[in-house]
Amino acid sequence: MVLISLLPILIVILLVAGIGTYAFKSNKKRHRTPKKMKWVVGVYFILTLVAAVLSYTVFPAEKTESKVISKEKTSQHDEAQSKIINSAINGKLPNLNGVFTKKESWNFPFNGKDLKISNKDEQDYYANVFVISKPKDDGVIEAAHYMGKIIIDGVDFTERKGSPHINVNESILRIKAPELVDVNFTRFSEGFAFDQFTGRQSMFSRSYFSVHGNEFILLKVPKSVRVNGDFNYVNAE
Amino acid sequence: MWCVGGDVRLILNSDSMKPIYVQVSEWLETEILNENIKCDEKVYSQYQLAEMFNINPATAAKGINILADENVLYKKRGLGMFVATEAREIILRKRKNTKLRSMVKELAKEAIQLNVEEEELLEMIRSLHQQMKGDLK
Amino acid sequence: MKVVECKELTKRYGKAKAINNLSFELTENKITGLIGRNGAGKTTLLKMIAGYLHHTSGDIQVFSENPFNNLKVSANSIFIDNGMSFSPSLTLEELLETSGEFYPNWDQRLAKRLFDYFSFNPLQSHVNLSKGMKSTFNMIIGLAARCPLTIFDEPTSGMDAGTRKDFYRALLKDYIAHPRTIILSSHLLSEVEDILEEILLIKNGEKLLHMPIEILKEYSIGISGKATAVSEWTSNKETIFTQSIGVDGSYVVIKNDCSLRDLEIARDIGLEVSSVSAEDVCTYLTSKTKEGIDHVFN
Amino acid sequence: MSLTDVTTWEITKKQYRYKLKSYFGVFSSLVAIQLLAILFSLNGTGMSGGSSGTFSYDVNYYTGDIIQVLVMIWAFITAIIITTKAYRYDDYSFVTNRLISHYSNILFLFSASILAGIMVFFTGHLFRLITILLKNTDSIMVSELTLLGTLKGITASILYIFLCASIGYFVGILIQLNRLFSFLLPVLFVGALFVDGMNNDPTVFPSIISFFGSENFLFLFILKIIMASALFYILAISFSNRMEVRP
Repeated sequence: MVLISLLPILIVILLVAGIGTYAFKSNKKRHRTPKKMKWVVGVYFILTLVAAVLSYTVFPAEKTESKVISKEKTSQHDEAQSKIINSAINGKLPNLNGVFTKKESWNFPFNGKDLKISNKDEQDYYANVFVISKPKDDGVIEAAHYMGKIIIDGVDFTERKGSPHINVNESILRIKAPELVDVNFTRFSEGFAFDQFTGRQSMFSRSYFSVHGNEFILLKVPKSVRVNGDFNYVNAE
Repeated sequence: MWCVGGDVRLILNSDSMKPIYVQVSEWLETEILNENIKCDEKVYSQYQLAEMFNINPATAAKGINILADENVLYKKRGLGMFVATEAREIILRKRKNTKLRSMVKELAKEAIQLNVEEEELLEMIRSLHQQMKGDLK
Repeated sequence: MKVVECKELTKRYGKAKAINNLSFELTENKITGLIGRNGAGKTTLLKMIAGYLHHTSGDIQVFSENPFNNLKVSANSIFIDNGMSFSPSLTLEELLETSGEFYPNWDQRLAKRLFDYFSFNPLQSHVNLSKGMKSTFNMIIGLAARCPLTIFDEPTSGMDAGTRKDFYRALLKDYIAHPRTIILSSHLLSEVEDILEEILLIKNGEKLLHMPIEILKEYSIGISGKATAVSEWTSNKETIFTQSIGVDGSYVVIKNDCSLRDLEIARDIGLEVSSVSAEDVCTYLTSKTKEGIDHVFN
Repeated sequence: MSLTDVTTWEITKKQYRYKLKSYFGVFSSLVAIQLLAILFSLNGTGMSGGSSGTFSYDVNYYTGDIIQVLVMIWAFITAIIITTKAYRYDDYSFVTNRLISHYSNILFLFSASILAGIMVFFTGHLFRLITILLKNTDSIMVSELTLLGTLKGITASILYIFLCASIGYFVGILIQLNRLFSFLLPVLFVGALFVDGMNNDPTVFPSIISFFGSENFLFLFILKIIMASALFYILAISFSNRMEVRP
């Protein structure tokens, strides 16, 4: 095992040693004018300079300057989200404290007595539904979509993901999956020496971490409405 | 007789058995005899001679010193070496006593080896001497 | 003032002694020729003087300091040989400029004029030069640096005859204008003897002689004639070299410590007395046996 | 005869300036290494994906890690190379001594590290540009650094490179002292890796790496690097003080 894992390293070392020795030492022997050597190095240096300027200006990539979320922060988010969800499942909706943010809300006039929640979806979309019984009958179902942070490898994608579609038709509240979001991105880093002092992952603890973001739908229903389907009753604290 | 200037270096034959400083001093003597350097005139410095003959200045100095020891040259402090008034006489005397004498000795020796009689030798010398005297004039 | 002073200097490589118990002094502003055969230890000695190598025992002082790893010695001396290493990243012109930065007495004008005289291409790299051109370039640096101690180790190797002559002439002229201590090593004495003041002859790392070159020329005399007569006459003298000529002739080189009377006796018994060139003296002194290469064929 | 008096620092500066020019070849190999690193990096260092309900994501990761690591190896090799005969004797053609030679080498390696570190940053951008042109993704995430973050990152990058250079310099001097080390050191290194990883729980190497890598305070990090590289240089200097020139 050790041998196999060392082999590529050794091969690279040998390769570099070979090239380094050849490219440098051959200058001693081969007939080459000193001027040419200076040209090669000079041209390369200018090329990289131009490349640096271009990569800063002409290709304005999605820059995530100082938005990179550390691993610690990410797992804090993860824990906070799970804690709230778990608590809610047990019947208590704690203070959201910014862990979840309301992405969208709806108001549906409703005069029926029974409400069926249908969150069956062909796209395999599932969101927790929490229901709070309002103290009075005001004939309005208030629905809200809350989302926790989606962090993939330190980048916040919460904004990318949309809310589900919710509508109330007769006595059925349907939850339809939001549009599919497919994020395909390329990530650059200057290298471990640059990561070491900028609060990014250091070279040895680099792991691809992410929080996929929990979400839930909070329904506030009039006092007399009976709800059935897949949901939890909660009391807000 | 000597081709001064131009290619002076050719004059000194380093293959010849005479040490170079002797050759230098002989060259200076000849310069004095030919009156290229006159009485109370400054002679070449050791550095000039070294450059002329492509030799070490110390060797050139030795050549000068031989002449100084023989009173052909005298030293003026801080100015260099000058030709003495009686330089020509000294040189002529020396050449007669040493150079000519040793040449004659060689001549006699060769004559004996070749079985040339005294009269015959003298005759040869006489005729050649007169012929060359005429040529030189 | 003594520039180089060695006392019982020894340099050992394993068991072999490259330099063995060598003692000598070089005084200021002289051109000294370090002469010896291949492998005599010339380069080892020069590198010790330049501070490149350390000695095994004895003592070596350059400018009254131990030269090894010594900044003062390095700043005031220059060691020129054909192993000088120059970066290929610099052009010849840049190398001259760099030398100028390091050596305070550097004469850029002289360097540039020599550079042009030997028609170097300023944009060329040192690695691309031929052996002779390398030697010539190194020589320019050695001359223009005008270091108080200038060491040339076999400076003319690879140079053509014309360039050699030019080099020795340039060396002499610059030396006359700016006297300094110069050590010149060579295995060819005839080429350098005229410009030398002193000669240091070594063999197997040991000093054979160290004397003014003019004295060396009178150091020995050659005697030739009938073998019996020669051997009889030279029996009580220090012979340096013997060679048989023809059937019963022989040529013997002896140390010149005989009186004029002795020599006249030699002449009278039919021996021929000749002087021996410095080059020949050195060859004889440094040869493996007194008979020279003939020994192999006897 | 008037002898010149020179100071160590004065000559060190001159040697340093000379080396900047004469060792220029190292930068051409740096270019080669960086292009190679870009090639290796194009594959990306990882991918992750997932979905929850109506949200799915795919992430491709690209980092400059390979560029950084290869340049560190380059620094290591370069430092070894400048201790070899072909380069070690360049400075002895002019005024120097052992200490000045070391000082100017260290200064050179430091400057080379600075330049290499800056080039790592720029090459990262070249690499990014190439990837953007080659890749078809709907969004490119660049976790852009603040100016301070950039400066800190470049500093750290430079220091890592310099640390590798100092290790290489030390190793190079050992090899120059005795050729045997060129065989012994890799064997020892790989052997140590094996022994350390024998029980599938390596401790020594990860702790050495995390000694530097897990240090999040730049000041302490700088201190650690300086101490470590100073140690290697001091060892190299003291080991080589009796070494001869062109023996």
